Amino acid sequence: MVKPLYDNRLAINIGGLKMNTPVTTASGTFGFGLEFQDFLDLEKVGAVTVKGTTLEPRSGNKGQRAVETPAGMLNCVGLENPGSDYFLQETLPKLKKIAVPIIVNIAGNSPEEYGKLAKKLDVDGVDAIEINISCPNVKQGGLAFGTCPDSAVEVVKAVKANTSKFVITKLSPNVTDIVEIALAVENAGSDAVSLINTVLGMKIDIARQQPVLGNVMGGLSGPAIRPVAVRMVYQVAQAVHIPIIGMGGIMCAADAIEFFLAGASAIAVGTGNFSDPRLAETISKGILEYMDAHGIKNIQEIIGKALPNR
Amino acid sequence: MVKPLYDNRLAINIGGLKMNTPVTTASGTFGFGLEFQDFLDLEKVGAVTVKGTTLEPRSGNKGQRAVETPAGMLNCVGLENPGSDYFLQETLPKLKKIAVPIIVNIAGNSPEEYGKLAKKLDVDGVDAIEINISCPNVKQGGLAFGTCPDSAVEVVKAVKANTSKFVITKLSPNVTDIVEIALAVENAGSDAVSLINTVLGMKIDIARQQPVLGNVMGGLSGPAIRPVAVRMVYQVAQAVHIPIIGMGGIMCAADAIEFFLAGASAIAVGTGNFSDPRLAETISKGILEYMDAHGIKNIQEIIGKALPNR
Amino acid sequence: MPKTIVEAKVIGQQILSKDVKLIEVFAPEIARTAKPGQFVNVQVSKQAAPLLRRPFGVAGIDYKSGTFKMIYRIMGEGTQILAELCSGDVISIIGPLGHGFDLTAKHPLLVGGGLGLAPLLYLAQSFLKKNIEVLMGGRTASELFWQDLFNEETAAIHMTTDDGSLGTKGTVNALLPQLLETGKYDCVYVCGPVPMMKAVVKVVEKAGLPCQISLEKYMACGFGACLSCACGGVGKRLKVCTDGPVFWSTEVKEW
Amino acid sequence: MPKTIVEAKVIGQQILSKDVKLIEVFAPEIARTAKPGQFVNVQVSKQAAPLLRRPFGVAGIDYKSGTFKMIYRIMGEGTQILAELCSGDVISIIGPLGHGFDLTAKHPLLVGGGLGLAPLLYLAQSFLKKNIEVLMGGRTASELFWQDLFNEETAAIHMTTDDGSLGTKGTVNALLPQLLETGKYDCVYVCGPVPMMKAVVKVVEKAGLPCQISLEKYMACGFGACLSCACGGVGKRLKVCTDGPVFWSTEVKEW
Ligand SMILES: Cc1cc2nc3c(=O)[nH]c(=O)nc-3n(C[C@H](O)[C@H](O)[C@H](O)COP(=O)(O)OP(=O)(O)OC[C@H]3O[C@@H](n4cnc5c(N)ncnc54)[C@H](O)[C@@H]3O)c2cc1C
Ligand SMILES: Cc1cc2nc3c(=O)[nH]c(=O)nc-3n(C[C@H](O)[C@H](O)[C@H](O)COP(=O)(O)OP(=O)(O)OC[C@H]3O[C@@H](n4cnc5c(N)ncnc54)[C@H](O)[C@@H]3O)c2cc1C
Ligand SMILES: Cc1cc2nc3c(=O)[nH]c(=O)nc-3n(C[C@H](O)[C@H](O)[C@H](O)COP(=O)(O)O)c2cc1C
Ligand SMILES: Cc1cc2nc3c(=O)[nH]c(=O)nc-3n(C[C@H](O)[C@H](O)[C@H](O)COP(=O)(O)O)c2cc1C
Ligand code: FES
Ligand code: FES
Repeated sequence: MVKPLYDNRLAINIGGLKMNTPVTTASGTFGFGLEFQDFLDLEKVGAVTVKGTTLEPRSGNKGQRAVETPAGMLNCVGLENPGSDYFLQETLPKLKKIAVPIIVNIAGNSPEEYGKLAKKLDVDGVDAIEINISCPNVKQGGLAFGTCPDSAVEVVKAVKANTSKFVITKLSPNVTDIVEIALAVENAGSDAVSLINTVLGMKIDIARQQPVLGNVMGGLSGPAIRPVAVRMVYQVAQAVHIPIIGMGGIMCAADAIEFFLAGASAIAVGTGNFSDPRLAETISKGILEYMDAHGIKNIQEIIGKALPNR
Repeated sequence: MVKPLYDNRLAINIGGLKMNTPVTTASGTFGFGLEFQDFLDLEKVGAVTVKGTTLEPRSGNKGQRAVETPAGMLNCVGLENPGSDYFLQETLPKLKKIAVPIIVNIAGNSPEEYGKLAKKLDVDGVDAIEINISCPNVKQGGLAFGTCPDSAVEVVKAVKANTSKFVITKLSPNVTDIVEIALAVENAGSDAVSLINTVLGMKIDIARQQPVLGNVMGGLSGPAIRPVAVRMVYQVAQAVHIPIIGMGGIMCAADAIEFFLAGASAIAVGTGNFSDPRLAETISKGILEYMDAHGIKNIQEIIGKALPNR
Repeated sequence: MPKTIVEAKVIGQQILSKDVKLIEVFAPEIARTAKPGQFVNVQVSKQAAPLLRRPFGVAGIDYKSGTFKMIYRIMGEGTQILAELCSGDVISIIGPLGHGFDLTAKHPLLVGGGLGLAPLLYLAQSFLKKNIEVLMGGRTASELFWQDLFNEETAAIHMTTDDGSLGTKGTVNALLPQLLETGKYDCVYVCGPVPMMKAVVKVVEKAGLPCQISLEKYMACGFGACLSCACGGVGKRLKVCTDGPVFWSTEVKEW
Repeated sequence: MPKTIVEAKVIGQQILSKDVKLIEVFAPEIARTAKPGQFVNVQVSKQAAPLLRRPFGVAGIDYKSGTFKMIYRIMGEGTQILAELCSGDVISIIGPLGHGFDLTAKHPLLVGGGLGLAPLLYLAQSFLKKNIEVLMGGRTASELFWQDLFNEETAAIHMTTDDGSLGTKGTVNALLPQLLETGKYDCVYVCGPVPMMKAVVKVVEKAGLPCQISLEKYMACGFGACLSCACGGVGKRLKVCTDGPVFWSTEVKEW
């Protein structure tokens, strides 16, 4: 149960998923939420999206896993997570105590595995499933599912067939035409799309003359990719009819507002959490200030306002 | 005729195109070279790649054409240029006086137009043609040619059939698989590839609630995209056998060296020229210092050194 | 007058109003060559962000000491960083850039609003005090702190404010026609927001006087390399950074 | 001991060697709760680049004045910006982070090299001076400026240098076995480059003494959210930032 906060002007309901504020947190950048309790009131976050979860535990990639780049960072964590059993037994009970929607980000090696995982997570306390078909840091599956409409559709169908929850499909920016993939997953029954996941990149250590990251390539996130993310939200918003959760380099309320204007119904704070773990809360407040200054009564008023013919 | 500089340790010959240093300038960021004469000695640049040239004059896009983003910038200049006749009559004679290879970047609306332009430019004083099939800022052609292997091949064939010059094909990063395009243009006879062109992005003005750029979307360049550029050079270098000219966010010698290690035989300085118009020259000096510190006798020694199995 | 890149030492800063500051820097190469109307491009950070330089008009020079002044409004990140610089700090500046004002007028009238008054201040310095007058417009009295700066350089200061709190109520055009009717002036120089400049040019051209305008377009390079500042001229394309920023009102078609 | 984000005021900086500085900041919330071995995460810039905070060990606290110290080497962009801060400047710091050293030892030996000596300095502060000894290694004499800092806190300082310019010639392991043979110590704490720590752990474990190590991994968050610092522990995965940075040598498998 979610008690209203932020004087209701930020409250949104995206296809049944109700949130006090459209400011959520991006998977893999907010741990399981609990790591942030010293810094902010979790109930002031729209929804907590937890770290990518897989059927079995995964220990992720070896070697250096992160490195800073200009206005961004690369990571190749590689979906390290304690697996779905641990999540259900140890983590979920703790998360249930927080009155905020929980979105579980899932990844698998085959459509069947995604389906199996969705079924397992179809339990009380989980409010939505976010299908990660766009992780650049795992060898099998991952990004591959997200760059081809047909395989994306297969994964979405497998998940939808196995869950009663709200299903969000997370799209990869590493494609020629993100609109094509968005339309495909909408047709396959996805209830929403979230974008963007990280952009594939790499850095080379010129002293060692070798790639910096243990996994050679990694996912680029942070403000550096924000223009790409805004562009993709703007493109997808003109094509699909399901809600969009926008993310990519959001560091302040002004950045978040760009995504709303581009057509996102909600946004997620990712890498920004590392620089300022209170950021999600600060952004909600900043959005309210912007609404005051511009005479906006409800956040809905600005969603998609920068799109052509609006 | 090019007289040797930089004690020859930086001299390269990529498939017949000889340069004193592998540090060139990126099209559209160095004007016609002449704008930089107050700042540096043009003969200390490996090659000057001029602004994208089209058959007829173009006035480019209306409205705001550039805007800064975190560690980068967006532009939608839209290939403004005085056209090929003006270039041949007015600009080329001036460029001929500079003893440095001239690469002419060309763009067209159809393979036939690219061919026609290539034929017109098959004159003394032009050392190479760079085919721009990746401009995100024009409505017809531009990016479209660069995102589909078949149309890229058509353009390359049309150019090759009409020129005796060294032909470089400039690749777009806005694709799912850049290796596929690189292999296609290699097969079509391209003598080299250059990458990356700008990444499609956009910015929204939250005060006006409208896109900042006159053309809505623009091309993202600068340090923000460097990790993407290095990754793509690293991927393409493992697939093709023709030389690679690497570019994207190079701001100092260390950045340039990342591209050599990733497999580029030459590099180009782009947006960095705006922050420091002397940059191309400074980078050559910095590379020599790195070579001294690491006991490298010739730049060839480090090309591709970070690639697997080298 | 070649363009140079200098490492300029900050001499000092002065607060002119809530969000406007004056900065003086030591850069003899620029101070000794910059003409009124020219501008410089300032690197505000050595980090990757902010990436681009920020352009500012030259607001005055001191030939002897080799220093020059810029007057700037704190708008965003770049000017905020600039505002925090202290005497002794060093910043990289490219200049002088662009073409300046025509200086052949005998009895010029300078018309400006907002930060457009900054380059006009240096322009005023370059004429004989007794021959030059300025007309400045602002929203309210506090925006016209400029009078103290122009007092020393001009024979007369005419003022308008939107709210009538100082000088004539209205825009500069509430006063301009009657000033022009005196027949005193042989050239008008205008710099300010685009709508103001357009309105002024209309009146001046109607009065049959020559008029120079100083344009501002978003600039990525400032020295002619990127074409982000291009605009349509009469019979040819213009780059504001190299062909301007100062133009005759009849030279530019689309601005 | 909740983690907090504080806007800390710089009290002052001190140059310790060519590229090492000591910075003292006023941050009572952190100074009054940080244990030896814990670290803080410092924001070096408000701009988009450098983006991430930089982690530093707490090198000493002053409970009364509410200040604490960090000792850092200028490595790159972030530490360069840090080095340019002046007294009065304000920086955002998150802390205290991670778990500190075990403080139950009676006769500890501290073994350190390079900047690993920074957290050991605060650890030394926390034991009785007469009971504690330190063994420090460096490439050459000038790297062991640390002796002045440890003099006040420890009963004895043992030194090694690779070139023999100060103390025993060789690495710390050239001296460690004979120190351990004395049987004086009941626990060894080591912090420094990984190869050094691995070598020390081997000798200490062989001597049958408990050993604590302090690990350094590239950290994007520092508080357990990103998994960039994860490593393999015995029977479970560990995060260096929250489960460490201090571990018993027997707890970590892959480092
Ligand atoms: C030739 C020229 C002369 C100028 N002279 C002055 C002057 O004397 N005094 C003064 O206060 N301002 C002047 N400006 C405007 C000044 O350059 C901008 O206010 C400044 O760059 C804002 O930087 P920022 O980082 O604080 O703001 P940002 O956050 O970057 O932007 C704030 C606003 O400033 C505009 N702006 C930002 N960068 C530029 C740029 N490179 N070129 C043009 N506009 C930009 C943006 O479009 C935006 O509307 C001049 C501009 C030009 C083109
Ligand atoms: C828990 C912990 C405690 C530390 N304590 C100290 C200390 O007390 N004194 C000290 O001088 N240094 C300490 N370091 C190392 C210090 O964080 C880095 O030297 C610093 O971040 C370099 O920043 P830079 O921008 O100057 O260099 P960069 O140019 O960013 O990098 C230079 C080098 O530092 C490493 N580095 C950069 N950022 C980080 C990071 N976020 N985490 C780990 N390594 C990084 C890079 O891998 C690179 O090899 C500690 C690191 C950790 C993880
Ligand atoms: C360290 C790290 C780990 C991430 N892990 C995941 C993940 O497990 N699943 C997922 O869908 N996205 C993951 N992401 C991507 C983010 O959720 C987000 O889509 C991306 O970082 C862009 O947003 P940002 O620029 O605000 O960080 C991760 C990102 C980072 C930086
Ligand atoms: C203002 C601007 C104009 C450009 N014009 C062209 C062009 O005409 N033709 C072309 O092939 N690339 C053009 N580019 C792309 C650059 O040549 C280069 O590929 C890209 O900017 C990446 O390099 P950088 O990050 O170093 O700028 C342009 C880039 C900028 C910033
Ligand atoms: S600002 Fe680059 S050409 Fe004018
Ligand atoms: S640094 Fe982020 S989890 Fe340890």
